[in-house]
Amino acid sequence: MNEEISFWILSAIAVLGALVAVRKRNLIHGVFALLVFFAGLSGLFLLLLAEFIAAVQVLVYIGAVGVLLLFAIMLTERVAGDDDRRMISRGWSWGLLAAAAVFVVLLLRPIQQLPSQDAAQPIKPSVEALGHKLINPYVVTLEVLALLLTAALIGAVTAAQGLRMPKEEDSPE
Amino acid sequence: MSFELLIDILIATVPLMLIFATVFAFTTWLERKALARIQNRIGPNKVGIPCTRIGLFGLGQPTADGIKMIFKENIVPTGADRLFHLLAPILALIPSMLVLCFLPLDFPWLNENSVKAFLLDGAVIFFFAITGLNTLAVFMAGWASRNKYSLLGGMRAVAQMISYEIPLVLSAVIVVMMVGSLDAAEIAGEQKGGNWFVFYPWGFAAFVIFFIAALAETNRSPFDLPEAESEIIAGYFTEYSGFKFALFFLAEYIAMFAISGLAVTLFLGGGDGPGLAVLPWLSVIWFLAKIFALIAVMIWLRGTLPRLRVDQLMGFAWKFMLPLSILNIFVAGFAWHAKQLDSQFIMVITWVISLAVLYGAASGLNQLNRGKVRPREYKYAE
Amino acid sequence: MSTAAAPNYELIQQDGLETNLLEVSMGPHHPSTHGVFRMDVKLDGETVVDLRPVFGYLHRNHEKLAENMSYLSSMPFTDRLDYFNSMTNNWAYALAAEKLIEVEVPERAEYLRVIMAELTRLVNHVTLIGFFINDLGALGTPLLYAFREREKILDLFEQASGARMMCNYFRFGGLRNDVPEGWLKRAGEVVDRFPYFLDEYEQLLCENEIILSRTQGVGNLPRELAISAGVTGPMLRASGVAYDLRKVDQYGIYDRFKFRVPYTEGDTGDCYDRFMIRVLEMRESIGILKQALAGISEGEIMGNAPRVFKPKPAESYGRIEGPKGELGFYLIADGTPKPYRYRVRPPSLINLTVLRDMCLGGKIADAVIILGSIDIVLGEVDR
Amino acid sequence: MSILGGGIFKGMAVTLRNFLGSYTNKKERLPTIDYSWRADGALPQGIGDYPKEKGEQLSDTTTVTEYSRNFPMLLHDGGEPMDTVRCVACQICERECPPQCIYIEKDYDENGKYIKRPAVFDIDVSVCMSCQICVEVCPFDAIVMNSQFELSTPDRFGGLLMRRDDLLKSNDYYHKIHPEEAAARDAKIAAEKAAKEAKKKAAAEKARAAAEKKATEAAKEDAK
Repeated sequence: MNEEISFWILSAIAVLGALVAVRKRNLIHGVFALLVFFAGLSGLFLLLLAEFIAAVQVLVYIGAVGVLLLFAIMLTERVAGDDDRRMISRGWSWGLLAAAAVFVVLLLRPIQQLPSQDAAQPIKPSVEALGHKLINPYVVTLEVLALLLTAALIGAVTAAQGLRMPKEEDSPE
Repeated sequence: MSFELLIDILIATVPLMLIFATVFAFTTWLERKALARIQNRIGPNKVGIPCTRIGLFGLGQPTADGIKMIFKENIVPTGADRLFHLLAPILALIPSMLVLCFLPLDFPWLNENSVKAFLLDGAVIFFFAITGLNTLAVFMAGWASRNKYSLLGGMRAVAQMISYEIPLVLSAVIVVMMVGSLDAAEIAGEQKGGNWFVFYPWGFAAFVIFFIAALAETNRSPFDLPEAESEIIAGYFTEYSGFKFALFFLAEYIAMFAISGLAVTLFLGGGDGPGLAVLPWLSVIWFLAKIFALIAVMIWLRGTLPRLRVDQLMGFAWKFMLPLSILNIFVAGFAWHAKQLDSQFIMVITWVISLAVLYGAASGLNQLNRGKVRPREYKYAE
Repeated sequence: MSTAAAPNYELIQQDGLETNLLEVSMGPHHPSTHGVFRMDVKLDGETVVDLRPVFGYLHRNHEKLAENMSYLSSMPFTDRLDYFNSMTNNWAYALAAEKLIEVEVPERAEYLRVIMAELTRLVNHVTLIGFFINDLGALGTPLLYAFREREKILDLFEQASGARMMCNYFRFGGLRNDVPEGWLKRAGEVVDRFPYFLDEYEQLLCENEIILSRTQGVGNLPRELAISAGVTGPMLRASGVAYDLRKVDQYGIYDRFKFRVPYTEGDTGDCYDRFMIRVLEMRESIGILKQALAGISEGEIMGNAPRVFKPKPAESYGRIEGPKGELGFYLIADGTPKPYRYRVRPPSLINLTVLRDMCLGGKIADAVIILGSIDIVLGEVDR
Repeated sequence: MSILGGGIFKGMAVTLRNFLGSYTNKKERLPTIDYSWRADGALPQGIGDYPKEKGEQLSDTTTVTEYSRNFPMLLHDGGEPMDTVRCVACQICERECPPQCIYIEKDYDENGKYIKRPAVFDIDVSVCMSCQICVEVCPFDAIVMNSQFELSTPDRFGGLLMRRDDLLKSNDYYHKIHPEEAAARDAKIAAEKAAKEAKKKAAAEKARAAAEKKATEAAKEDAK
C-alpha cells in the first residue's frame, strides 16, 4: 500500500516534470523541470530498492548533467524565452502517433511479461553485489567506458589549452 | 502507510531538525563572538533576556537576528524570476537538511526500526549526491536575481563546487576502500576504540584534502568567492533580504554541520570517544563536539585568511588537490596491501614511505603551483 | 605603453565560442571602492577587458570655496581633503601660505609638526594595509588590528588638537596650541609600542601564501609609466624610484633626522611591493618619531604671524611628502585677504590615473585590490 | 618556505594569540573597550557604555580632553548674562566662519545707538564643523568652544539652531570644562587690560601734559 501511494506520487512528479520541461520556452525553467523529472525517477529507483542506481541518478543526472545543461544554456542567446507563447507544433498529432507506436512496439510486450507482484522475490539491495558484478562480468565494459571518459577529459583539457592567452613577448622578470 | 513507521520516522527526523536548528543559532553566536575576539572586539553582548539589562553574553542575539530577519521586507528585484527567486533558498535548505539523516548519530531514543529508515546501504554516496544539489540552488539564486553580481557569484559557485566535489569524493573513497562499505554506521564502527583513520598517514592526508574541499563546498573562507563581499558584493544573495536571506544563511550553516559530520564519520571516528562503555549515549555528545571542533577551525580560518582569486581557486583544485588525492588513493592501496602481510617491520616501512611520498608530492606540487611567489627583499636609499 | 600590460583579447574571441562581454558598473555604492567611486568594468568572464574610472560624486568645490575666503578660513577645509591625514594636509597648506607671508616657524613647532606628520603617516599606512587586506577578502581582522593601533594615535591627536580626525592643528607660523602636559611621554609610549604591533602584523600578513599569490605580479606598474604619469609617494617607490620629498626638499626640519627611503629593486612594482613599501616606511617613521621625541625642546609654538593677513601679490607652492604622495598647494595672492587662485595637487587623484593600465588583463578581484593598493581617499580625489 | 602553508600557520598563530589575549591582556588587546590605558584618565566613568549609562555621570561639564571642542559658546563674566557678555557683535567670526554658520545682528537702543552686544547671535550647529576658527579670530575672547556633545534632537530645524541665549555660558563654566585654556585666556585678557590701562594712562598723561602745555602757551599768548 505504501509503495503504491509513493509510486503514484513519484510518477506524477516525473510526468509533470517531463511535460513542463517540454512545454516551457524559458530554457532555464525547462532545465529545472527536467531536473524535477530526474528527481522523480530517482525516487522510483529508490522504490525499487535500487539505492545505488538512485544515488547515481541524482549524482550524475541532476548533479552533473543538469549543471552541464545550465552551462550550455548560459552560452546561448535569449535564455529567458517568452513563456506566454506556448509551443504548439503543427505536427503534434504525428508526434503523439509516434509516441504511441514506440510504446506499443517496444514497451508493451516487456511490460506484459513482467512477473506479477506476488511472484516477485524481495531482493536484498547491496552495493557490494553491484561492485562484484561490475568488476567480474562487466569489467571490460567498465574499462572501455573509463577509457572513453578519460579521453573526453584529456580532449577537454586540450581544447581549453588551445584557448589560452598568448604569452607576452617581453614578460617582465 | 503504517502508523508505526510514520511515528518512527518522526522520532528520527524531528529531533534532528530541532537539534540542528538550535545548534545553528548557537553557532552564529559562537562565530560572531569568536571572530570578535580574534579581531579584539567584544562581539554581541547586549541582547539577553528582553526588557532587562541582563546580557547573558549576548546569547539572545541569534533570536533577535531571527526575529529581525522574519520581519524584514522581502524585496524581489524588478524583472527577476519571481518563482525561482522564491524557490532557490528552499532548494538550498532541503539538501542540507536531508543529508543530516545520513550521519550515524546514535540517539538514545531511537529504536531499531527508525534507525533503519535512514541508514541506507550507500549512505556516503547518497551524501555526495544530495549535497551536489546545493550547486543548483546557488545557480538558481544567481540567475533568478537578475543582477550581474549575482550571476557572477552563481557561476563562480557552480564552477567551484563542481571542482572541489572531486577531491572531496576522492578523499572519501579512501575510507570507503579501507572499510569496504558505503554505510556510514559501518565506517564509524570500524574506527571504534581510537582507531581513527585520521591517525594514518593516508588518512591524515585525505582528511586535510577533505577538509579543504569541504571549506570550498560550503563557501567558507578562504574559498568564499561566490559571496566575495569585496568583489561581487554578496554574490548570489546580493538581492536577497529578509526571510529568504535567513534561509540561505541557515542552509549554509546546516551544510557546514553536514559536511563536518561526514568528516567526523569518515576520519574522526564518528561518535567514538572515552566513556562510551559506561554511558553509551555519550556518543552523540562526542559526535557533536567533534563537529564543533571542526567548525571552530573553520571560524578560526575565516578570522585569519583572505580569499583566493578565482583562477587560483580552480588551479588549486585541479593542480594540487586532485593529483594529491589520486596519489593518496594509491598510497592507501599500497598501505592496505602491506597491512595484510602482518609484519611490524613492513608496517613501519609503509608508514615512512607513505609519509615521505605524500609530503614530497604535496610540497612538490606546492612549488610547481606557486612559481616565483616569494617574500621579497627591498633596498633603501639614504 | 598602456596596451603593453593588456594581453590581446581578440585572440580569445577568434577560435573560441563567441561570448558577450559583461559590463558591470562597480560602484558608487560597491563595498570596496573606498568611498563613492565608480569603475565601469567590461568583463570577459571574470577578466577585465576595459575599465573606466568615474569620479566626482564627492566633489564639493574645495578650490573655489577657498578662493572666496581668507587664508586661515580654508585651513579647516584642508582637513576634509584626505580625511585620514588631516595633519599632513594642514602642513602642506601652511607651507604654501608661510612662503607668501614669510614667517619663521619656531623650533618646537617644527618638531611637533614632524611628530604629527609621522604619526599621521603611521595612521594612514596602517589603515591602508588593513583596508587592502580587507579588499583581498580577509574578514576585517587586519583592519581591526589596524584600527586598534590607530585608535591610540588618534587619541594623541585628540589630546593635542581637540579632534580625532579633523584636527585643524597647524597655523601659519606654527601650531594652534601647545601639546598638553605629558603628551610627549604618552606619544613616546605609543611609538615604543608600535614596532611590536608591526612585528605581529608582518607575521600575520607578509608570508601568508594566499596574500603572496594574490598580490605578486598583480597590478604591475612599470617605472617609466609611473614617472610619466606623475605618480608619487609609496606607489612610485614601489616602482623602483627612490624619490621622497622629505629627502628632496627637506622641508621643515627633516634634514635633522636620519632615515632611509625603502624602494623596490626592479623597475616594476606590483601590489605586493606597494604593500611592503608601506610596511617598511612605517618602520622608518618610527625611527624619525623617536629622534624627534628625543630632540624636542621647550619653547614657543607660534611664530609672529597675524591671524588674518593680506599678503603681497605673489605665487607660492608648498609641497610635502604626504602619506599618499606629493601633496601640494599652489597659491596666488593678489593683495586681498583671499587667495586669487588656490590649487591642490592631490596625490590620490594623480596616482589613480594609472588604474586602468594596471587593471587590464587582470581578474575582477585584481581590479579591487589594485584600487586598494593605490591608496585613494575620495575626499581628495574629488575635492 | 620550510613547511607547506607555513605563512598561513603563522597567521593563525597570530590570530590565536589575539583571541586569547583579548581575555587576558585587555589593555593591549582591547584598547577601545578598556579605557584604563589612557594615561590622563580623563574619560569619565560610564562613558564606555555610553547610551545606556549616562544620566548624572554625563553632566554638562563632561569633557573628554583639555582641548576637546564641539560647538562654540559665548562667554559672559557672570551675573546677568547680557550685561556682562564679552561679545560686541563685531561680526569678525561671522565673516571668517568657513562654513558660514554664524549669524549676528547688532543691538541698538531705542535711539538707534549701537550698544556693544549682539541682538541676535545664531549658530546653526548642523552646519558648524567645530573648526575653532571663530575662537581664534575673536579679538575679545568672547567665543570659545564648548565640549557638550549631547545635542541630538528630533527637531531638524529649530533643535539644531542655537540661539544667543543657548550659547551664553559663564566664564566659570568655561573654567570647569577647559581649566588650562581658560586660565591662559584670563591671563591674556588681564595682561591686555593692564596694557591697555597703562596705555590709556600714558595717553591721558600725555594729553594732560599737552593740555597743560597748551594752557601755558595760551597763557603766554594771553600775556603777550
